Amino acid sequence: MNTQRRQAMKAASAWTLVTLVAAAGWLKPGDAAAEDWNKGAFDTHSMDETLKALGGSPPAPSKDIVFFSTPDIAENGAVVPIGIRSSVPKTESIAILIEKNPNMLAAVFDIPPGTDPSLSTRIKMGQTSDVYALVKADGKYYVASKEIKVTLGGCGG
Amino acid sequence: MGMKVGARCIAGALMAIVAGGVMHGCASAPAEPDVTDRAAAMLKSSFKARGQATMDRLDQDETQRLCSEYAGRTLPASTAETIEKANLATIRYPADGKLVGDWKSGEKIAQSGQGFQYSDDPKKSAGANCYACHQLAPQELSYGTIGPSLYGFGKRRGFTDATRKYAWDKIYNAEAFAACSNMPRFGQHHILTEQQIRDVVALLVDPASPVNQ
Amino acid sequence: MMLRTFATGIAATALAAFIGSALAESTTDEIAKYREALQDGNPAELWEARGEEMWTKPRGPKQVSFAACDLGLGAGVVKGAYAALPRYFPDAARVMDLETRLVWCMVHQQGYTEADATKTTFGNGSAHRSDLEALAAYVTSQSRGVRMNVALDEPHVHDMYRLGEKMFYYRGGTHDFACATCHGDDGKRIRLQDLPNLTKLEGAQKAYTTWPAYRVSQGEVRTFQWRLNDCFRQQRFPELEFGSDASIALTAYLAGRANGAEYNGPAIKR
Amino acid sequence: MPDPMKIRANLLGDSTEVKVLMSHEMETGQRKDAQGKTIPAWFIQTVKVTHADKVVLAAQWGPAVSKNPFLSFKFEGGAKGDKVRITWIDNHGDTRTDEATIA
Repeated sequence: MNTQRRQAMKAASAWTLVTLVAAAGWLKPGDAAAEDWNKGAFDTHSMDETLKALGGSPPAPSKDIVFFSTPDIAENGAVVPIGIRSSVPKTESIAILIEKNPNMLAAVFDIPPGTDPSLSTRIKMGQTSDVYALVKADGKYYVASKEIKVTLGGCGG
Repeated sequence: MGMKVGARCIAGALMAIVAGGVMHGCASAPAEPDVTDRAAAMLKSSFKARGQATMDRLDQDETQRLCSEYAGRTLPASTAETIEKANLATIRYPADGKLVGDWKSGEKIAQSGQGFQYSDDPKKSAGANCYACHQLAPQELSYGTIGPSLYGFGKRRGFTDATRKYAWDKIYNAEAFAACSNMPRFGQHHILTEQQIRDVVALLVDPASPVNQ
Repeated sequence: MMLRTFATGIAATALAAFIGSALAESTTDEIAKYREALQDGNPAELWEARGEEMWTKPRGPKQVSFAACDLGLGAGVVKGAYAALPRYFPDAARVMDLETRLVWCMVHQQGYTEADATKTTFGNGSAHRSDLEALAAYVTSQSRGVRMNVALDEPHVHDMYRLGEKMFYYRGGTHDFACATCHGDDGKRIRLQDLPNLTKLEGAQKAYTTWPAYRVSQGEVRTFQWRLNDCFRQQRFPELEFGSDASIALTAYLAGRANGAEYNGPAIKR
Repeated sequence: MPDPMKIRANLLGDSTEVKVLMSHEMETGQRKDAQGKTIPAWFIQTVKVTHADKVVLAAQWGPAVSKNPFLSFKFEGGAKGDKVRITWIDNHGDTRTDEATIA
């Protein structure tokens, strides 16, 4: 696949989600209680849908966001371990996005001061896909991505 | 090539088991008809028919009986010959003589493990599940190693009538070539249809198949 | 994913040969990493907690707890019990594995009918939970670190072991499969899943001592009864009945082969 | 009532490591049952972790979080004997709160 186009798509898709999410007022500072679940953000179904909401500039790719204990290949898509650590100063939140899932957004974590911007959890993946770690820090957005392959099981699944 | 190796290796490994058993003080004396018969009877009283998996599946044919009996021991050459001969005689060919179908359909059949389990829909056609045990198209990373790699099957053997016939025969009844092989007898047991066998043959022998790239 | 990878590969045949050999090795490395990453938190602990509560509370028509249930080391003793099962129980005049013994206690001590006790042997989501799986998760967790010590010199167990060994090599069905077809050789795998060679000490030990297990593919804790049941399904056999003699004979054979190894379940697996 | 969580909170140097397992189906709403009927979505939507009345982590989850969710993170300032309290709420409005003592 064309690498440039791929990179552009990656950045764009993560970015559109940011605008959508930000527009919905979800990643607002101090929203640590998170009592309300943001339906709009979790309802983004496809690349097209998110692309429609495009505007502004994409989040900056950052080497300060790393995946740890996250395998390149998942033996089963139902449970894919994901670890994300951000060393971007003033990290406020970390979101996990899966490009090819029916809904792109898997989870978002608000990180209050005093909490290590590093966490691990497990997510479902319907198929091989890029996974994004989207970080909001000091009001700005940063992103890192990683492809995770999902394999078929034995004995016909 | 490697296809025969599988069965012989298994026989060797089974030998090792008996040795392991002795260490535990639990090896059964060789060939105990009493234990064999009681085990078979116990099996039959411990299962229940479910869906398409009926109780007659526990009834062994002569090949199954012999291969079970000699598991863990060297299969005598004469017994191996008997098994191979009897199975060779079961192989049938299409009336039109056409052995090679469409490799793209063959790839789908090779990927599918559905069929004949009580959990499967008997109305859907069965797969051959080749990738469970063999490497075929190199693009498929998720392949098993119970059988040898078949990548380059046609290319290595030559795109000849003999190769095509061997592929057909082996898929139809692997016991005809390697007594007590681990490979199911896809033709003899009607696991695959005639057309499906053609398609899997194509996956192996068609020069355009990814297996031969 | 398969077809996608496949189609992409066809389009880029130059890449294909490379993918085949080079990636195969890194694939197994990455799968190992995946398994490693799962070890950090095993949801089987949720089953263990539920099972522990069930073990101590009065249950059934007779409102009796498992305090009277003898798993072989005395009434109510759980610690280390699983590592010595299956064993012969004179009160039942039968060799029993953990699950059949739990059912026996439920029927003979707690007053359940056999049908009620075995109503949900294998759970399916929170609406159809299996008490047996939770109880098994708890009891087995209490043998963690204990070496397997099935009494193979006990005549009844010894007989079941030998019958189980025979069954292990019994070929049948439409596909000619026996247990040994997949589990009789070293270093084999089905698709990407490693197949333990259960005929060798090391393989049998590693496999047996990691059941029950939380299966991430199912989101359930599965017991050894389930493991056997589902292997036979894939062997294209009819259905193995829960707690049947054959299931116990095979368990006796495989547990006996694991003797000497440290029990390490419930584990987490694909 | 939902099953209890399994929470571990351990002091490691200056920070407290929290590991939690939750008992939940996390049904996506995309799967079909044997009869071909869609199984409705059922999943945890919000998670809140507090220590000494201060929120140390707040999360919003979609159905792509795995069944029987696992979460691990660290925060500064805990002491042995302190309580860590975790609450989740799912899309049915069911909720569960459990506590663990920092060890």
